[in-house]
Amino acid sequence: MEQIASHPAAGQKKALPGDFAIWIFIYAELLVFGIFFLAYAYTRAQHVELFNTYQQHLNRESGAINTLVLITSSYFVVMAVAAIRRGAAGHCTRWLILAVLSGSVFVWIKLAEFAAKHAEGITLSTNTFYMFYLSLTFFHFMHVLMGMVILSVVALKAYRGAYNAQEHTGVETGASYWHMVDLVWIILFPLVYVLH
Amino acid sequence: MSEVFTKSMARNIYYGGSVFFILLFLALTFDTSSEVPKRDNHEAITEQVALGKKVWEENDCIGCHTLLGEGAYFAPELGNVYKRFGNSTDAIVGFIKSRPVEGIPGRRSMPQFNLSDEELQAVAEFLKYTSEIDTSNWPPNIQG
Amino acid sequence: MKYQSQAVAKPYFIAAIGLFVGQILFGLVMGLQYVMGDFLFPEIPFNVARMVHTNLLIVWLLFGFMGAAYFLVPEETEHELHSPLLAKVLFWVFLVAGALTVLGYLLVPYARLAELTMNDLLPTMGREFLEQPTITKIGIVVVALGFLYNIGVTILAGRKTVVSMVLLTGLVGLAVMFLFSFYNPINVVDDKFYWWWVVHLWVEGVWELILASILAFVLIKVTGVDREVIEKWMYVIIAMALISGIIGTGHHYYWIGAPEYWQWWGSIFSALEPIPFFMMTVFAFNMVNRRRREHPNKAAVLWALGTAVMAFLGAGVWGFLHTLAPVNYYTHGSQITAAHGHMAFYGAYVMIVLTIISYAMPILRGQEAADPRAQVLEMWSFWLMTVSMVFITLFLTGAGVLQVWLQRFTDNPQPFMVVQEKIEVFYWLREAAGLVFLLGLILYVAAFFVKGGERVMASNAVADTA
Amino acid sequence: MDVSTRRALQVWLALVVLTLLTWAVGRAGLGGGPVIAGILLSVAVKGQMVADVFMGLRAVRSPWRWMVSGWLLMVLALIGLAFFTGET
Repeated sequence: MEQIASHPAAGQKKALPGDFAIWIFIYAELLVFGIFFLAYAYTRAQHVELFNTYQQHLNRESGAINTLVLITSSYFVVMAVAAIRRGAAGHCTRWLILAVLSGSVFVWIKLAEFAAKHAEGITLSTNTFYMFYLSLTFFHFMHVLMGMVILSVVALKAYRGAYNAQEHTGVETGASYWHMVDLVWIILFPLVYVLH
Repeated sequence: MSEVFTKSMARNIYYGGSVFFILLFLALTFDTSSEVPKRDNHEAITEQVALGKKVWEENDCIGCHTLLGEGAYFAPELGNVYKRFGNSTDAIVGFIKSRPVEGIPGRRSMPQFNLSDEELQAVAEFLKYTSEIDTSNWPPNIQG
Repeated sequence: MKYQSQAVAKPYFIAAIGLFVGQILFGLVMGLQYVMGDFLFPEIPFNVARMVHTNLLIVWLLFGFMGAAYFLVPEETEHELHSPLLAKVLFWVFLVAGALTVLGYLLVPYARLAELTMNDLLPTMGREFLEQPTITKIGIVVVALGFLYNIGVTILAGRKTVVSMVLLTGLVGLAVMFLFSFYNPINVVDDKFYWWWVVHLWVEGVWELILASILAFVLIKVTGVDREVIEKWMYVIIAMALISGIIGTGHHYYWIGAPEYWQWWGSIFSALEPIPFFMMTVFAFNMVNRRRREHPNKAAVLWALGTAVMAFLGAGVWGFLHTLAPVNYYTHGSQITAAHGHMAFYGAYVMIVLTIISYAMPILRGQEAADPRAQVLEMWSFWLMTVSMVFITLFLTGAGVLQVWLQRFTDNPQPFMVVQEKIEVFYWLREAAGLVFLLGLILYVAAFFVKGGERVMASNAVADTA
Repeated sequence: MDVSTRRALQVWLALVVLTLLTWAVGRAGLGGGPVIAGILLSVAVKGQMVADVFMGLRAVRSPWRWMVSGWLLMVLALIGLAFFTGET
């Protein structure tokens, strides 16, 4: 890994950032979300009226703000990886903490959204649209929590000096996972909140 | 060129992934437990139905029949037998009662269980109760 | 044998094989009852034969798992078993309890057995696969606790390898999930919902951990490939198995009164369940191709590869065939389910136990591998059993497709028994394939009696054991 | 600020702008074929930027990179197909 990074021969492509094991997981997760998205799209095609009606009841603003929050936290994570590649463990830690904090903003907004739906008595069994809306967003929500746990552990390890300019696979691993969570939401938001 | 692929990361994914999906499963189970009462026909559960379930279990009916599609595939589905028998518990009682002790030569036959009248009524009521559970329209037709 | 205490595995393996033979004999009885309805009626009605068939399967697989644990844990931990005596005592307890239970099924009517064992105090009987009297269930828990204690203490005292730790989590999970067999509410929906926590979370959850760890152990031994490589792939495979399998439980919740979103969750996640099995197949062949030594036990290698392939076909492919809710709506509770059940159980769990037996038995008998002639016989039995199981599965699938069509899909659905008669030919063929399976099993047993150096005709050994 | 971090900042800005655009479309209540196609296209661009720059897949050898890009394009194409088969 480091050998490759230090000899970027022209045209030679690199290995995946981070540990390969996380990538197996990432590809599997993308597969699950992909199937879930398509299930949404094709079920919608059979119940266009229903989906269009109830989509209007979603809080589009909180969805949009959450997109911005996730994009921003992904940017923080990019900066954290850049920092540790320079060997700046302190900067890396700080960027990661910022990323986790943005993640918690996402969680907070999302919880408010769930609470509002819960107060209206909306559950997975209310109708097909809400089944998909709640399933997709809750499944993604759990991924955000998981990502925050991962980034927190990485931040703690960075703080304790476990990473340096040569060896920082752990940071890249956590970063790759977090970007995946971001990538999925970038599709989820327009699909469920906007497209009709 | 080869990827970094460590055992410790594989282990983390195994443990992390397991915990993640166990939690998700528990969350869905929690939701299910609050939804099931809307579908499970629990209003129909009486002392008699409870006795019926006991009779059902203590004669191992599931060893030949299916109930809501689960069990053995040797004899007909009974989740909807109440409806198949013309919404009649008497028909169910009559059928169970009339099984020949020595069977039917060359053919499958239900054993004669020598149930009391109370037990017969109870098991029929149990099958009436199961036929009114909301199973999302399963089985596809009355034949089960 | 590197550690003396590994020897306690031997009676477990012998008991497993003995009960396996019983299981197959009762399977043949049931197969005949499918086409000759009055066979052995009313002495052994179908439900009794089925109970014996399925319960023997579970019990002998548990014997196999325990034997496997007693064999591989000392070797992995590099530490003698905590208490060989406890292992021997538990063996007899389990065997006697199992035998008494089966005799109970056969000798008294089931309702009388329920009465004798005081089922009223804590009714748990009469549910598919969990037909054992409550007292037997308690016995299983006691045996499991003693076993886990013995294995757990050994592992804690010695080297902690991935193989032994994953095996331990699988076994603990097995015991924990079994506790749900004591929960038997009157409400049928709740009953079924948690019944699957035993059945599904066993076979598509914790048992897969046991399967993976036994397979990894045998592959490490017979291929000589670096332990690190095998262990990390094992982690990835079982991670995928649990990721898909836990929510995959939902594929049993479509039509039993649970909320309808399970149709989506169950379909999506169980559609992924073939992936870990596919990975396992690729992994097993890869490791064998990269082997660093030629292990003399060719039969064990064959069983290991066979497990990976057949588990993928039976659990993966045949599971996927009917796991999506719109398909399952028509196939649920038909002979297609039976087809899947047969090949999945054989491919995943029967074969992994036979794999470890094949690897361990010669060692327990003081050789590195069985005599080549014995191995040839064993490989014959492998092919006979495996190919006949493929045919059993194909015939049951044929029966199932026709059944689904005639009974559920056409415009004029026909009654169950009418349809059963129309698909009788498939049941005859299945029974014939079953006889070939029995032949394979006889050869399998015979292979243990082929002595090295002297010419013992296989047929003599067959006569001795049959 | 070196090249790669400047690039990340540019991508972040682009993502923010495209997201606000999507939100504005939703707020205006716009729908129908061209709007759906436009939004899906913008999602493809956003997703590819995240994969290439944030995840750093641009420099990664081919099968791993196109598995993500391929996933993105396939999912979006099939979503588009589904939206156009059901009347909008």
